[in-house]
Amino acid sequence: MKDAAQTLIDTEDEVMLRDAARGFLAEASPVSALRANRDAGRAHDPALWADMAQMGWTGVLVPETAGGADMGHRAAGILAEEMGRVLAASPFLSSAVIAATVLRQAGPAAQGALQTIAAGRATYALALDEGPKFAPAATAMQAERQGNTFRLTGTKAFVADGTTASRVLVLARTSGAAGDPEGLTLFDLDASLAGLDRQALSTIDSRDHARLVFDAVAVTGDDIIGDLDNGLVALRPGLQAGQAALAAELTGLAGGAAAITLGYLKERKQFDRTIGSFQALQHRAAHLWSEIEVTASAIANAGRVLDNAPDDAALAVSLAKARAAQTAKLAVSEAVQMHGGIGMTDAYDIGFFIKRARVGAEWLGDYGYHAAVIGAARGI
Amino acid sequence: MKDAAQTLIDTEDEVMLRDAARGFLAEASPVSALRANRDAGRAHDPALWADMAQMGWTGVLVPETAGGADMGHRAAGILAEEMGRVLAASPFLSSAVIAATVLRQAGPAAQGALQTIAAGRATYALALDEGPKFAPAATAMQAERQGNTFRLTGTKAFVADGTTASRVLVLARTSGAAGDPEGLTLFDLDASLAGLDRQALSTIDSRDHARLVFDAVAVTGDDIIGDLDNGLVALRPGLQAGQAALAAELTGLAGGAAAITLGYLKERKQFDRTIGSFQALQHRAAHLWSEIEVTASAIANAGRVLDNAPDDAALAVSLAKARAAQTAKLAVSEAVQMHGGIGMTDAYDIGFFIKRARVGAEWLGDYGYHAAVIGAARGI
Amino acid sequence: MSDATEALAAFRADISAWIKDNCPASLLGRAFNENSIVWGGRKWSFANDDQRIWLERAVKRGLTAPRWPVEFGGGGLSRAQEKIFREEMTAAGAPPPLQSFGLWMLGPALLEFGNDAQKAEHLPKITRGEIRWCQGYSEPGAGSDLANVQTRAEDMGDHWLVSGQKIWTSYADQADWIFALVRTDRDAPKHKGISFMLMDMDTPGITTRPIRLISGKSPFCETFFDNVKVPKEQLVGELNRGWDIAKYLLTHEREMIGGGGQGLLGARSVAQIIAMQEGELLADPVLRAEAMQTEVDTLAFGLTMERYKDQAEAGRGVGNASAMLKYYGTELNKRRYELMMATAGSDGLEWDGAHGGLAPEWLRTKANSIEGGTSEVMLDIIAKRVLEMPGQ
Amino acid sequence: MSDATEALAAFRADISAWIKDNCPASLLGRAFNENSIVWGGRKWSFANDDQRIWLERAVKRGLTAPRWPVEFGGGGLSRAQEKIFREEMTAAGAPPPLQSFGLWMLGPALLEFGNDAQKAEHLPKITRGEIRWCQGYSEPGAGSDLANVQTRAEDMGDHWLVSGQKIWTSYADQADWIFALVRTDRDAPKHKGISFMLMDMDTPGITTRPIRLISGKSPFCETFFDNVKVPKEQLVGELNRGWDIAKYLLTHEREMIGGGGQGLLGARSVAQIIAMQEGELLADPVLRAEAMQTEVDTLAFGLTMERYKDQAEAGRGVGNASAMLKYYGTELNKRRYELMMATAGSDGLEWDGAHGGLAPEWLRTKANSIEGGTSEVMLDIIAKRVLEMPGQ
Repeated sequence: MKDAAQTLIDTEDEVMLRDAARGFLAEASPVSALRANRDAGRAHDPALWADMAQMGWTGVLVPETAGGADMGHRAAGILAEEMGRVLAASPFLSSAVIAATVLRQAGPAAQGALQTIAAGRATYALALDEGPKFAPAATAMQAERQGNTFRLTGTKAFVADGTTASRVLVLARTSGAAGDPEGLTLFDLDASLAGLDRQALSTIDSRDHARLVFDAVAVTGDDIIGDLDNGLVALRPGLQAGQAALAAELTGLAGGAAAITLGYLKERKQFDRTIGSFQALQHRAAHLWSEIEVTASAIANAGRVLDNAPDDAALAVSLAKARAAQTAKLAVSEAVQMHGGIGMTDAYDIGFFIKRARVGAEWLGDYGYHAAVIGAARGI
Repeated sequence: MKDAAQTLIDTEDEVMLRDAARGFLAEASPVSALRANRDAGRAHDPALWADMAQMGWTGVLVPETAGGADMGHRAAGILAEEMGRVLAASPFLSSAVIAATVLRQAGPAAQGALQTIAAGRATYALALDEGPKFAPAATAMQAERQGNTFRLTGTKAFVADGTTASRVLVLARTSGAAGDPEGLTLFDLDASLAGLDRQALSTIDSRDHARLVFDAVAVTGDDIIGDLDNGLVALRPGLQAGQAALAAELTGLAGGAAAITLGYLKERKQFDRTIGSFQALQHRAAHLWSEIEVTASAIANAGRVLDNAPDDAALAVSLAKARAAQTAKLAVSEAVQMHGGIGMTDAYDIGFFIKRARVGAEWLGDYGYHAAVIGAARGI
Repeated sequence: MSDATEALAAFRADISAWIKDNCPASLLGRAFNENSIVWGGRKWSFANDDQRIWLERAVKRGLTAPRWPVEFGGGGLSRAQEKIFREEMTAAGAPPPLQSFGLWMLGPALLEFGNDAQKAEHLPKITRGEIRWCQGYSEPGAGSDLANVQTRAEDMGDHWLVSGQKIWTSYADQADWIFALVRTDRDAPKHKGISFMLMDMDTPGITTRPIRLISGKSPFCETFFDNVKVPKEQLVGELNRGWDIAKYLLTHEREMIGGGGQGLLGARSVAQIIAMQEGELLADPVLRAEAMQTEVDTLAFGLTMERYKDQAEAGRGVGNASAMLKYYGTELNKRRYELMMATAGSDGLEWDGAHGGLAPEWLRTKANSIEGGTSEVMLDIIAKRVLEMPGQ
Repeated sequence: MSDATEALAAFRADISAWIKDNCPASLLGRAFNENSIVWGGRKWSFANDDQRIWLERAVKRGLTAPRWPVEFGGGGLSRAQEKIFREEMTAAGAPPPLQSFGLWMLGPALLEFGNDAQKAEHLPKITRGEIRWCQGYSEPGAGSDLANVQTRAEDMGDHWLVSGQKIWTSYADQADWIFALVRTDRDAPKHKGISFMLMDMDTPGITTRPIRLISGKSPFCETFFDNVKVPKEQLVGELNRGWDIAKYLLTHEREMIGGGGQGLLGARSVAQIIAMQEGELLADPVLRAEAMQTEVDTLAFGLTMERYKDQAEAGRGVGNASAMLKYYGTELNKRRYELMMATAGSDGLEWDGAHGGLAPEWLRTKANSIEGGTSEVMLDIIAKRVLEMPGQ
């Protein structure tokens, strides 16, 4: 018999983790919390983040030696999925997934940073994209070298958690030209450094996104993660972990939107019938459920592959992100249409799902980006 | 008030033409005629072609001076649409549309050829594609020149009406290399010339398609249509006319398949209900009808533009062909699924629609080819 | 040239000259949108003097309602003349002097169902832009089932007493009067106990509150009726036959769509967004294929609107097939905006980013296939009335 | 290592050695398809001697029906042992020694519903490959409504008299016996008057005729019953309770899908077809995008089959969710073949062209979403039983 952690179904531990997460989030971070955050002009609730640290979620990918719970990528995906269901906003992906994965590859020097992440004392942002589309190799930002000092100059266009993070991972060019996947270097720097201007963006999902403008921000060789000129290699595991977790979030989001919609269809009456009894809507709901089921398999698989064979995860991760972006889009479209007018009102929750789905579809690579990765791997 | 021939609706003459064509074809060439042809191993029925000649359809695009009816491209499209509804098989597109359009541009020398087309005495085939996809510029077949003689050598992979036609229009290379849109020359030759081997293909639509193998087939400069090395220019009007008429045929086919299916839905009972009363099927039938309506507009437009502004017809023609291929595909998919098992049996007619739709989708450029033409024209 | 044709040519020359002479130059060739539109009414203030002048001159010649009878302030034009007028307005780049639900909806209803007193009272105020109307059909919880009217009007002898709630009353907060469906017989079958009623929004007991949409602010309101006293003469048509008027207006609305379908597709084009992005974007075959496919369908749909318009102008009605335009056009528009958002990438994720209001426009399109009859209702109409498929 | 685990390891070593020793080398690692499959039965002739030898050896050890009781020629294996046996067969590249509807369908039904005499009579002949069975469920005009059984069996005292017609009886022309649903009570409600009956195809009055499909020849037949005398003891289970058996088998069938879903996707891959074409084909962004999208969905669906299999193997049933596999897998397969045909271009339009039987395979996929429960029935099952949406 295969060990359950080798299969695509949840292990007993994972079932418990999922149940616990769902229970906690329903209480601590229902969709109304996102609304409250938005209305208060707050990207996320620090108290929620503190609770997550308490429960070990911030350290889900941090080794136990650094105070983490080291539960692995499948577990991180389960947490992200449950957060997606209720649109819980936090720096989980940026900090606990992307940064933690990057830093744990970085050897003993990064132990301290990992400890602060696990403890919830530091949060990270990843400053990568400079244009409107995810394209790491297109990075043009200059890191001009003078001895052991590097001066970063340029603009990062779209940085998730960019205004609230205490630290920033920045990919900058130390050699080569934009488009060249070599010649990039990854820096880990304090977000309050002189010369770094963080401009909050008013994004549709009401979360923290920023434009980061670097004006000769000075860092040193000690701030480099991985090797000089080889930053994409240092970043890749973190990117893949982030993509897989974001895919899980989107799948949870799709499931959450579908569940709300199904509830509405069963309750709402029109033309003297429960609208959920109309066969055309039934077939569409059944189709949506099927798409979510199929995507859930890709999510589980991405988590397993990241845990068991991380060097071969590219295909699995891109499959998860591509399917999740597409499924979430279908789920929110059907959700608003099946709700009718009420779904269009700000007073109702469905709008929040549509907005987050759109942001999640773009961040860390859109459908076409990941489909192309798969196409290339499969000879298409 | 606009002249009706400037609008996208049928003129009074066109309404009459359509009614007459539908009446005639229902009688002379119902789908059972295609079945009979197939079972007899016959690509089309010469008697039907003689009747079409009698009614002036063979000369629909031939000038009156050459014995034609000169009704124009919109009229040709209406005839093709009605033929598509019942899957009437004939060399109409190859001869009366493509060849007639090519030859009427060719000046006085082609009067005789046009007369034989209008009279139904000659039928033409267009020998163009050498690979599996429509790509005129990719033509590689050599026309080796010796004085006023050209020797054609090479293979045309997929020639509609290739075994039964009495004459063949052949595009061959007189200079340049495959991929170059220049350097091609169009020849009009007798199909029984020495060195021309016509191999019948057993295609799914049970019509006449052939592989034409040329082994140093000798023609002369008198057989050139248009100018030497400029064959694509001579061919283009004929191609566009053929594409528009094939698009019309496919739209008629979609309408025919949809009508048979709608009739079935209204009559067939299952689970003690008429299956046409199931809302999921109603919505799909309504959606299909909508797609056919939208495509019908593109068909009407292509005919009008070819009649009124033939030099600017590229976009309109590609729009018609792209939409028609897609709509026919949807129509036949829905048709077979909504019929259930019976639609899968050879004894039932729907299978013929599926097969012809597939051939029509490929011939003269598939969806992607024409969508790319539109994309290029529209800055995409 | 026939006499009729000659007369129309003369009319064209005349009206063209009139537009040129009367429409202030500052208004010509300007973008026509929510900001430049003139709605009129008691609460209205013009954005500039030229708008006021243009309205006054148009009113004088009856051109705010070209085909209405002259006695009510209309222009008394024939269908052919009206068409020429619109063509010349477009050619000159002149904006409509006045737009309103009074002109589009209530006027036609009163002309068909109103009594002489009602016509005399209300139509001139509409054509002059003095009174702005809003529409009170939908109710919370009714959705597509418009006949599910719960707002009730009780006969109190010398007046009606109206209580209930309407939703999606566009611009109710800026309107002067409302025309609404109210239930006047609670025991009759759903469609048989409804009446069509006019109410002054200033009547005590009427309050209104704007609705915020997922895309932000909106013209939609909720409107509440709390024991509103309505004079008897403000009921239009026969008692309990208001559904006939509602149906007439719904058909009228769809035929307006069928006769042109303006507004079914948003103003932005896919190519426009693509042009604003880096060239390399198009290297993504999925996005590129979707852009091509969407353009194919957009062009074909545009031709379909044209074909239906041709058909309507040829005097052959479009009828229930116009449900297809509503269905197809709104679904296509949603697809187009999804594609634009995908093309814009992170630039499109801000409320007011590099592409201006793209994000709220995109969110707003989600309502296209809901308002004015959902896509599902349109498909039902096509299935039942066009394809004559059997009931369940 | 626990005792149980140790015992399984020993079993694995044993069965692996047995396969190696007994399966003729000529059969190892060969393509397994319609041409190499062994169906057995009175009319069967082996393609070669090794097939016969392999079947005889497997029968001797009870491995044509690994989990059936030993007394009926089964192997008496546990679920875990059977799984190991299948794994080792796959590892060795050994083909199944025998396949049949008797093993897949009738056997499980008899084990559950048959009496002792029926089991003793029929099961050993199935395990030995002596009798080949076909299934008689569908009738012309019934379609998805399987309970709409018109073929009737009249009680003639000492025998049944069966008249009617079945359709889609796969391989009926090569089968020895048929198990069929027949109506034994015409007055009872639709589902309550059906019985499950076994008939020898050689009985006078039974005739069969192959059905030609749009894709060409097919294993499907029409089977006619004209006053067929059937011995009383050939009714299985209770009179008029045949629907229970039919439902049991339908669920069994779907769970087989859920437990592996073999055959839901055809053998060809999109990349395979693309590789056969010119490289420039991929320059078409529409085709390229569709190929990518189809590959994305194919991979994700493959993982879903794997996940459901994991779930089934963990002892948690898949239940009605298996309707999703049927729906999604067959619709996806149709899409894949449409794409392959588009990729193949005119090379794919011949009955037997450059891609071999691609065209008939493509046409055959159209039935995937019809046979074994239509996509519409699967969506109904998901809506009603998984999502628990209300009835109409």
